[in-house]
Amino acid sequence: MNNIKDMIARRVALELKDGDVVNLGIGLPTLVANYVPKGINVFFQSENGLINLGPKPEAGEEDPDLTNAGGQPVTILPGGAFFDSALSFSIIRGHHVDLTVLGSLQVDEKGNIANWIIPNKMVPGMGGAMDLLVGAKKVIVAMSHTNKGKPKILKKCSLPLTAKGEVDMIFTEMGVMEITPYGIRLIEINPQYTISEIQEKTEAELIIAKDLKKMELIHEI
Amino acid sequence: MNNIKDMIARRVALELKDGDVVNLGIGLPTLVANYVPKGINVFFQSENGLINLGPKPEAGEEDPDLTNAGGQPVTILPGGAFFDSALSFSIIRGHHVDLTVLGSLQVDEKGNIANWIIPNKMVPGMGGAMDLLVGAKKVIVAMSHTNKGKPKILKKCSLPLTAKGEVDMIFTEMGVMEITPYGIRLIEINPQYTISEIQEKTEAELIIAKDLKKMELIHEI
Amino acid sequence: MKLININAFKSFFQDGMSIMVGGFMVVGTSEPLIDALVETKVKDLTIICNDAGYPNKGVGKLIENNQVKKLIASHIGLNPTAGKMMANGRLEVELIPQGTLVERIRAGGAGLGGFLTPTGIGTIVEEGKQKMRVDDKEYLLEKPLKADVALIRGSKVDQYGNVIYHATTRNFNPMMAMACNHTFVWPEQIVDTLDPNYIMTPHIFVDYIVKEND
Amino acid sequence: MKLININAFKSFFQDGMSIMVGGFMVVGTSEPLIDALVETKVKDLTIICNDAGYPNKGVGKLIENNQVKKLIASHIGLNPTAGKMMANGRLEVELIPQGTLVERIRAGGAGLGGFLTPTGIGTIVEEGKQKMRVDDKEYLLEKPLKADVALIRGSKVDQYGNVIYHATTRNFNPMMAMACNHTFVWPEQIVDTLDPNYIMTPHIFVDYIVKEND
Repeated sequence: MNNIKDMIARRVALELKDGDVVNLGIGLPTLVANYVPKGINVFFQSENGLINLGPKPEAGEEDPDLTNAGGQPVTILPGGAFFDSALSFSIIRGHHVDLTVLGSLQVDEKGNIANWIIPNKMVPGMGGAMDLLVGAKKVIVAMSHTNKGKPKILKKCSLPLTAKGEVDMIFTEMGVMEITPYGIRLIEINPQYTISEIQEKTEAELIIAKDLKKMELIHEI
Repeated sequence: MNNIKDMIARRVALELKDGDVVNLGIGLPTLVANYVPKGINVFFQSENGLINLGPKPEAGEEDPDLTNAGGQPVTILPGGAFFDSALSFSIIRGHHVDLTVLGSLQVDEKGNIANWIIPNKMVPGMGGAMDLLVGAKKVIVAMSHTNKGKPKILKKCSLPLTAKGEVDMIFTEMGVMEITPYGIRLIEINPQYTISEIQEKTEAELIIAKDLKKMELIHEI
Repeated sequence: MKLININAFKSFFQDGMSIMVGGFMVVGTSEPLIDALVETKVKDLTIICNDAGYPNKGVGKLIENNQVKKLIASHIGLNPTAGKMMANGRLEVELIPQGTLVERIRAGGAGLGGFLTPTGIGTIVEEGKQKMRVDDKEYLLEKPLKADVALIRGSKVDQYGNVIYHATTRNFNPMMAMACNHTFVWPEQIVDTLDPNYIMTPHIFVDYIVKEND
Repeated sequence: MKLININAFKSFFQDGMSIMVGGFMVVGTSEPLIDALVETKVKDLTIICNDAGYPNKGVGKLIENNQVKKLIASHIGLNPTAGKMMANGRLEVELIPQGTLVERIRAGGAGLGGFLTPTGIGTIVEEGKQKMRVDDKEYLLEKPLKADVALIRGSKVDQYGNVIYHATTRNFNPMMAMACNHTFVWPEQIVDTLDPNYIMTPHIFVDYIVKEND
């Protein structure tokens, strides 16, 4: 695997269950589609209005009318369907999306997430993220563990929230964590790091799972 | 014209304006479609999910999948469209219907209407009537002036209301009335009746229009 | 694969379930699924449907067969049996304006907590509901409606469970498919694939495609 | 007949109008209508669109040309000009969650007084909004959104004004067509008739079909 993003995406892909409806955020989360495990059939939804999102088209085969939520040319797989934004967000808010994977600026120990605005600096807007966070049955944050060495997993988010208490799991290059009522529990660790190294890069106090596992990084596709 | 219902329907049809989206209730109002004036093009909507409702199909040409809101076989005219009930009622409640014509049990001088229930006797349900009454830009009641001699145009409806203050005009075999903030104004009279005969069959006190006209009954189709 | 037969379909039902049935005066109602439900003899059902059908058609069959405890509908006028059973207390009927009914089902499927509508203001539909004034107009707060099961009739259904409805059979079907935990579709025709542009109910809302027993 | 040309289209606009523009990252946005609007030089517009487009594409052109007073959108991330103009106070931007935005537009077209959504609870989206608790869950009351004009892009439009959208060009277009006083559609292709089963925006929502000047 050629970099951290791919590594994280590979591990997240192991969370996919057969038949899942999945919405992947822009950036790192998009890479998860490249690593769907063998024998697992999932349906990718794109909030701009399609289900059964396929890979990028071959060069020269692009249809300007057919893109993903980032405006990039995509394909639609057999069995797919197009729909309008009202139905697309009915799917999202009506709990018909089993899993969403999103990047983030900050996550905290209450499962709060901040990923849509840095006041007076970067104001891209929330797009569909707030809807996905409250609507998806399971929310995974997939991101680098720190931002230039500064922790992104906090006791309390300092940036304006995208949603309150909606994050279920966090996947970084250092490990896999789940949000529990008692705080953030480290359940898998990348053997390249020690627990104390991870804690050092994490503002929130980590609960270490009794059965802490080695992070599963590689699987056959 | 062969009976009172047809006569009323003929007169109501004169209210149609070119380009109107029109929803006709079951019974007498349905007959209005037979008398659309020459040169006027209107679009009939049926709340079960179509626009450009056409006439009954020829015998043997019925499609069991294509009916009106009464469950009767109909046709769709060129330019028509089918849609689901959510869109159908978005059309109705979103003020996209220019005119609805409904029958009624009672109407009163405040424009209240009661036509969906006679407690302990007849409980057919309101169907789409409540939505049509609040949603249509113009509401016309088309009905016989009395029920077995008993007034249906009242000071105050005694039956449970279908909608409050939504009726704009009333068409009966005796005349044409409009609801005003001051009460019910008789604006056209069927010359077969005198004003006092009409008032006698009307519980609400009628305001007689200064320019009271003869009810226009006949027009070319 | 989502394909099951009528026998498997029948084994799914239990007394007391809530069931949404697509169709408008039985147009767009799947009679084979209703017939199968009659055969199960499950009872105390809550049926949500635009209307009561006719005595021997659509949900009317379930009412005749005393399987329905409560009917939630916009009208029952063409089913005199339903009217009689309501009058003598053998059938509970909740009447809801048609637009409000379909919008409540949509809200159930779309994850909304409710919506504000002027329909029913000044009528007995107001009873027990919160009234709200927004920008100087009065509205009723109507809540979402969901159910255990949806019975859908598709004119064309592909192998993935995507559905297209023909003519006026669409009516309540697409919204009900979204608002229930388990959605069964009866296909009038099964096809290999459908044009993704024209699909009216995407496959993710369909749990089972039901076909005749072999 | 609803067919007008670009010149007639341009004569319709005035300073200060509110305009909904279909499209998602300019996919499904009608560039010819935007170009015509740029030529009119009307200003102080309120633009309602999913996003800010790109600096030289979609509603981004109107922003670059200083014609927009206020933008209501769900994100502006791919248009740095919009971000800069927002920062230095030359463009008012109201950011709304995408699902809430499209649902507010739908509510505007559907005659609803608003709806309850959990989206935005616990965030600054709450500010100034009524919070309601229904069946033990918290919701925000979101109000309908309407506008003077909708600019729609149809992939296939028939002579009556019925519209079919291809692939992901549908997005906000159908809801916007319903929520505005005057809806203009730019047809990528004009056809004589369309199958009534597959029409996505019925003709009653389309006021004008716009074509090139002769």
